[in-house]
Amino acid sequence: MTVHLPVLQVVIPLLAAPLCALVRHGRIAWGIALATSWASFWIAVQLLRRVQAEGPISYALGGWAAPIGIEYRIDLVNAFVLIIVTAIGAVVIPYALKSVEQEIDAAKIPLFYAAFILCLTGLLGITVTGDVFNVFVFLEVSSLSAYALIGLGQDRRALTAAYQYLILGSIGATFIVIGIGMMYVMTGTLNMMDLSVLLAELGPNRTIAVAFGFLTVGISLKLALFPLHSWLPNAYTYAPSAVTAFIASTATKVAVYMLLRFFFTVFGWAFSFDVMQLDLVLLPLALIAIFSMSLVAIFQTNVKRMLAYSSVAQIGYIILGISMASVTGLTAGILHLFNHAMIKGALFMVLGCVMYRVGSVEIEAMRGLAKKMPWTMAAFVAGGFSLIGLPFTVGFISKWYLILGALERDGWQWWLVVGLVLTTSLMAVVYIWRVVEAAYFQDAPDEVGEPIREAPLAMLIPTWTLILANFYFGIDATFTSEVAGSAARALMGIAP
Amino acid sequence: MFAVAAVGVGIGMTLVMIRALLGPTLYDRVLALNIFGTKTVLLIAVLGFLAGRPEFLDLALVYALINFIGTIAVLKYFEVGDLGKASEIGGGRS
Amino acid sequence: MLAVTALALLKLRNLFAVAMLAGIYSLLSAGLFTALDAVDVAFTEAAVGAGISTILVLGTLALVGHEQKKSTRSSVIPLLVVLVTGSILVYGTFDMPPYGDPGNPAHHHVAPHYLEESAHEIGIPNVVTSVLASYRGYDTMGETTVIFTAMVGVLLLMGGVRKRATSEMASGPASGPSDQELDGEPHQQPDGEEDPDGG
Amino acid sequence: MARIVGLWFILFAVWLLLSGHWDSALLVGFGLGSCTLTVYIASRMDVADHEGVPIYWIGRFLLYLPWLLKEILVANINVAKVILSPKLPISPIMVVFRSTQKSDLGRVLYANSITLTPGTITTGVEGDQLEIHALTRKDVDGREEDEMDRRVSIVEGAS
Amino acid sequence: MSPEVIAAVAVGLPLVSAFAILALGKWPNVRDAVGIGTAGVLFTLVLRLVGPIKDGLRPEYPILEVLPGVSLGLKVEPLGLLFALVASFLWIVTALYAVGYMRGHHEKNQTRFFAFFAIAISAAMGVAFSANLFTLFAFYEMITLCTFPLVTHHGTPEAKKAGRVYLGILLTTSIGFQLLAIIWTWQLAGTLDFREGGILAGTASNGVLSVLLILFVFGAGKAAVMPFHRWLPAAMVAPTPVSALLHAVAVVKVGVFTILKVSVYVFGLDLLGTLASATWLAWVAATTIILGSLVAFTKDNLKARLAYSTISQLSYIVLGALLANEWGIIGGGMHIAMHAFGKITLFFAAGAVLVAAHEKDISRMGGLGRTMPITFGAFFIGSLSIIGLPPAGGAWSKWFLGMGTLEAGQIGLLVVLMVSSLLSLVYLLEVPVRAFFSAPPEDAHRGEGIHEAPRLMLIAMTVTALATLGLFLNPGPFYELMRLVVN
Amino acid sequence: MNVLGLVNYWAFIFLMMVGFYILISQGNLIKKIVGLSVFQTSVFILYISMGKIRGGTAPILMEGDPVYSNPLPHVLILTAIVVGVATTALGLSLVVRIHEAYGTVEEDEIHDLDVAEAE
Amino acid sequence: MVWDVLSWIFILGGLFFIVVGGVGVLRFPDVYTRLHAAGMTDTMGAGLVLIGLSFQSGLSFESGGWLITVRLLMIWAFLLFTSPIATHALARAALHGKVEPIRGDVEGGDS
Amino acid sequence: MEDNVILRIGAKILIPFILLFALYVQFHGDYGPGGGFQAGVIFAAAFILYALIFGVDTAKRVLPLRFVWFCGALGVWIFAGVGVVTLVLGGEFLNYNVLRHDPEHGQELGILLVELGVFTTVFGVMVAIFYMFAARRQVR
Repeated sequence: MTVHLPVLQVVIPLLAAPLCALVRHGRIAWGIALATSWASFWIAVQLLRRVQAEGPISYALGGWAAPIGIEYRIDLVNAFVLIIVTAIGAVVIPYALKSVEQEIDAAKIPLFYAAFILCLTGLLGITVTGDVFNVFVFLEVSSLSAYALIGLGQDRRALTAAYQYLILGSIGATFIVIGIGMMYVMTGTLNMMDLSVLLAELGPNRTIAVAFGFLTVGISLKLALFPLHSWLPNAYTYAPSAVTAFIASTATKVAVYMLLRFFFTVFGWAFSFDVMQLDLVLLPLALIAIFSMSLVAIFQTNVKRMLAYSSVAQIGYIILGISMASVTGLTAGILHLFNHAMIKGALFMVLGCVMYRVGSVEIEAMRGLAKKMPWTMAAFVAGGFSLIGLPFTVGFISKWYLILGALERDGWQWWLVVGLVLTTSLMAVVYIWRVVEAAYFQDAPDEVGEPIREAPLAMLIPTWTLILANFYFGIDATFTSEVAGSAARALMGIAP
Repeated sequence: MFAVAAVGVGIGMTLVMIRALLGPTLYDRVLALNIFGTKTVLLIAVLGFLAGRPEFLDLALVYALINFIGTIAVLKYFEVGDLGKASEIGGGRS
Repeated sequence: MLAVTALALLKLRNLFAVAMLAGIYSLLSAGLFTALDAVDVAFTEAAVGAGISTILVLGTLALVGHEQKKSTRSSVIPLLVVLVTGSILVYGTFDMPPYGDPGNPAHHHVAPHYLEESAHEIGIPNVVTSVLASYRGYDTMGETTVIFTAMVGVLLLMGGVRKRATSEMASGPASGPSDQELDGEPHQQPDGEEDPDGG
Repeated sequence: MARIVGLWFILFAVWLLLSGHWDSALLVGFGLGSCTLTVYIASRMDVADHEGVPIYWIGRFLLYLPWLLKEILVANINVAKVILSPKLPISPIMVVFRSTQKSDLGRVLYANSITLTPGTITTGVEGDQLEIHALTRKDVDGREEDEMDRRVSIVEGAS
Repeated sequence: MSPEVIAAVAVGLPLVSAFAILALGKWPNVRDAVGIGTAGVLFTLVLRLVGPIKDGLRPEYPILEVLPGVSLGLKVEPLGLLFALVASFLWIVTALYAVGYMRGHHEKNQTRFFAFFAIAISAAMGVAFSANLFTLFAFYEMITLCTFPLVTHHGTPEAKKAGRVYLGILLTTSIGFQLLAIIWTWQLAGTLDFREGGILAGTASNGVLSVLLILFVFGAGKAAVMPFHRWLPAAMVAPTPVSALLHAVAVVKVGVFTILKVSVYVFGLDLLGTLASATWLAWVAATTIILGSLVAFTKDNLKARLAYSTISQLSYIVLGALLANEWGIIGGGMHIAMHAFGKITLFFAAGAVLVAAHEKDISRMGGLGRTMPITFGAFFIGSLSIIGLPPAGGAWSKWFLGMGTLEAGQIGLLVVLMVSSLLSLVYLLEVPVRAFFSAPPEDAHRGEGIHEAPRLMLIAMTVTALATLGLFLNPGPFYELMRLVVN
Repeated sequence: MNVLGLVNYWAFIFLMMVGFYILISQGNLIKKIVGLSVFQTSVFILYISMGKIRGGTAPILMEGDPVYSNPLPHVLILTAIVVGVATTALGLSLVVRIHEAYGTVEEDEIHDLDVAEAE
Repeated sequence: MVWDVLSWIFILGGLFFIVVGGVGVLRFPDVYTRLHAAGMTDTMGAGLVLIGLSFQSGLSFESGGWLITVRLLMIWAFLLFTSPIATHALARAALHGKVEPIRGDVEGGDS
Repeated sequence: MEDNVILRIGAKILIPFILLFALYVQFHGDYGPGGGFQAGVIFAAAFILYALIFGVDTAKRVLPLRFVWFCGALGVWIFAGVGVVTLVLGGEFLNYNVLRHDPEHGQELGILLVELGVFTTVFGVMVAIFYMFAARRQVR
């Protein structure tokens, strides 16, 4: 059966989702979702080990060889992304139990988990596939479920947020379809490996250039690259806590993966950066994103929204790494994929805990919370350290590689990059510290009703799992950095 | 010769199209949509012959069908402002 | 004709008329699909675009009213975006193989395999079906999942289901659905939409 | 029960006509299954009653049809004349008829026949009252309608 | 225990004791006993390292590899050992003092306070024994973060504001400059290990390395080189033991220690001497020395005056490092110790005044010397050390620093040192003079309530004051360690 | 030189852009959805036109040796249409919910309401 | 050949009705009268074209041509069946929507 | 709307034929245009027509929401289930060749089954979505 692991990775959640939708009790659905997510994680680990041992895995779906049928192709890059997605899934689902029971109508909980699992399915599907159109199909699976999940938030603005996301996401998807169509018309294939060969043979071509542009814009919409990020803050802010934790740490990551896949595998490094001069576009955007969004984050009063803006900035870091177009830069980007997933997953889970007990994530409402929810707030501080990029946290590792990548390049603009990365780390200090101060050094508002207690263990344990992962992979980053490094080399076409 | 037929149907479609654009009432547009559906059925049938593919006729049948259901839905919408209610047609709204 | 419809869609402010024209647009494009040999696509577009979509839009209109208010927003920026996008696309077509050209590379790489081999590999005449269900069957599974996802999404957003099932038993056919079918959350605001009846 | 069986056979005939693959046992088998399923759903929906499956009328209806087609042709030509005449000589009018059919089904057949002949449209059916919109006054002078009423009543027969 | 293990234990032990303190929060006596006991054990452990180091051993204790080529590790070398000795010894004293102070002052959250206190020492040990820049940076940041709750201990708006300044400047400089410098070093040299003779020589042009040096010097924000000194006076809102810890032991010394260590082991004295920016920075340090002294003059609040004094004194050490010659390094290294002992005495005394007489302002201390002779006596001795007058230890370090300036041919800097010493003479000695010889202020209601501070505080003060004197008589151990550094 | 062969594409691109314009310029949520479907439909037409071969016929195998149009775009578009309708359904259900929550489906008014609530 | 000619007569006749129906839809003054014109297209227009085509099917497709004829007739039957229902529905909807039918003699259309 | 005799009787007569036609499209997808998706939509359209004329509640008695919901899920299972069966039988996922001894028949069977899956899902989903829209009241 191990031969079939690539497809089982997607099919197991896909089979579980209808089951979730049909059961009548939230807890049963949760159990199914839990089993599914852990199974997925296990498979992802197996896959990564196999890829490390044996090199890329190819799996022909339906038994049809590559360009004829759809191929699943797993190399280090997507094996790594699979780990990220499934790991977050495996942590968020145990966490979701309590939070969802509070935030979602009991009758809808089975459907909620179905949508959740579908979202997971879609993300995994995007990640493993080696076929460009298949990417689109699974992109829609994940997006549609994400729209619905976001729309479930308690605030009515969740609905408008979901709607906005739907419109922009659909525009993005349609752009991707246009891009795929143009590539298809020039080559006649949809398989990524095949495309990369044929596109290279084709040479410079205006149609391909436009296809490239449309894919870039489409995917950028999905990954909320500045200035196409307008859907993200609202969506993250108003979605149910567990959904925010999951989507914030996976959906945009997978979109970045798509970007990598298209830039490096399909179009090839040379085309993307030499012909299209992609770095000239991405670099300024990434820099503006990093700076302006960090600045905006400072002035938010809703902590979820603050972190959402911070996410846009962090995506800027990832794109910055990619736009360096060097092994180090790419390593930084891929590493930050992983690291940011850990950081934001953990932080949003903390906010979920706060939401669960306090009912609000406004800074005002978090005053004096450290006394009442010490473990939760400690987790926030720890996650905040990671976001700032202090040593022994994953955030530090990312910053390390990013700055290293920038230092390797010549030119004044790279000094700007270095300066900006450092400056924005400090801006992260500012916005994290606003929360910390409120929680630790301000008196709690007068309580009405039941006193606020520490979040339930069912939520704390997953949260702390991620926090500890933040530290573990910050202290011993050899594993992640080696995987990311070889993945980067593989993408750049340099033999590891 | 089938091409002539297709063009003829096309002319008819254009005329109806103008009506759809002019309005003036909503019902004129619904009417236009309805006729349009019928003409599409014909057009597809003719196109099928033009291409020498009889399979197209299934398509025509589907069109006729869907078109009908669409019109009924429109009526229902006007009738009760709601697609779900079991309504009473003669008695006006309750 | 498609263009006229599309432009009219842009101008019309009566959403009901928009729905009707969208239906016409769909019918026209389905006709075009037929002319372009895409029978299966035309079939689907007919069933979906003219049928389901129109009914869904009507269902929505029934719930929200059908007059669009005048918008004060500037239309310069969207126009600019559209013009830029359009010109980029047009630019992109310059290296595209001409329309209908049999020499188009797309027709020589994978597609011939389908056309030539499916007869004995799959054994059914409709190549679209063989590609859909077998060669690219996995895509179709994804597609099935997408619609399933849509159902889950709509069910999540539009209704709580268990209570509805019980009210189903209770309410007779003539009384219509009880108003207290679970709607997810209490209705918050009265609203000032006019009667949905047209005039 | 007879209606159910009748419906089944009608459906199966339609299936065979649509399918054309009579040699494929598989498809015919599917046909059998499909018809059965359809009939099951129809009976569940309660649409396979005397109104939904008027099997006893078929014979008489087939006799009525040619006459109806002739009427349609004539009416079409009349309306075409109206449309093409430059003055557009129309005088729209709404009138109410009383029909003589005994059953709803009969009245529906009558009403639809009226609608099918251009120049007249049934706009409402209330009991045995038919509300009719006519393009010109002479379209509803009564003669043809009476004839049609009579013939439809024959189709309705004694069932 | 082998030296390697001792080094590791020295870092780990306070950390463990921090958790023990947290766990024992309900039993204050046991808790404080654990704290003081740990301090004692730690000092003996560090003391046991002196022998091996003098024998030429350089024990290394790799912990783990964080990134390929970037690892966390400990390595004991003379400079670090010197710092560790000072820090661990003063921790004992500070711990004693703090117990007295906290109890005498009835502070809240004592458990939290002592726990973070212990973590800070652990981090200071880590910095002292760091084997490479990454380890140093990691522990450096750890100190910043774990002293933050100490600074904002009172939780008042004022304390929070000070905390913001504290954190803001320290993180800005460390992340903004130091981290950048470290990554840059890695990029240039391919390693971050501290090696004798430095690792940067020949890796880049002098211009680039000059910039790098600037980054390192300003990056060590804890060294309070102007214009990054604002945090230090701000942090004066903290309880006095914290100020003692910040200004004498952990925080500021970590800053200057970093600069020393970078100068010696990353740049190497030979390379450093050729860098244009070294001279330039030396003058920045000199400016800081003078300005710090001048500002100290204007402060009436005793702790603020001491803070500016510290700013001034720290730059002595920075200056010593940047002179890039043996005497400068030796003087700088010894000044770490000398200043630590002197300044901690001063702070202890200031705290004692606060606890016993509730006075902060110098102008209101007239006459206190009569009721609190031990306190002000200790203050006097500490002042002598800071000024650099015999019979206090500070004389030695200033002497060596002066030699350094001469060797570097920078007479101007020597003048700066002299002027500064004169200034400090005035602003420091004003306090005991006023206390012993002035009349109390008129509005002061000094009844019988005023007497000497709690005994633990007095003991601590006395010990450090005596140590200061002792160091004048026998500066040998520190001198020998510093000799090992420059050879 | 091959401009004539491209005119078709341009026509479809024009349609796409009209749909796109509706989508991004209109403030009415329902109309946006309609615009989206027009946009998508036009993209589908573009796709299908890429698969067309002059003189070709529908890719349903028959006797003789005719030229068939490329079936692959058809398959892709079938999937895309389905995806499109799924999106439409979900979007419309969101619109209904938004109307229930806000009492309007105009973007501007919703914005005003949100701002009013925030204050 | 005879069939061919006959089929073309039918088809052209059907086209005639379709176009005239279209003109009628344009010329008639209100929605009710336009319904009459619409009815023309549905019944005669479509019918004649479909019958015409069904004559062709016997010619165009050797085998199973009659099945196609049947199918065409089914389409027509379907149209004949649904057309009055749809027309009726529309008229009712318009009445329900308070669109007053124009009565009496009317000269010209308003188009 | 069932009070309207014309519509009621029209619908009663039409619906069986629509259903049959949908099934025809389903099973002849191999030979002509059509297939699971189109058939599912048409099949659903018949129910939608029924619901339009006789009311959603009547329609729900014939076809409960829970049932169409189940159909939506069932179809996905059928499709993916075929894939899993092929896995178990030793082929790749969705490699129908292994379903029967003879690849061609295997393909035929496989396609039939997956089309059935698509049909079931589409039918269920469309009806379910329609129910959702239709059963809601306008908020006033």
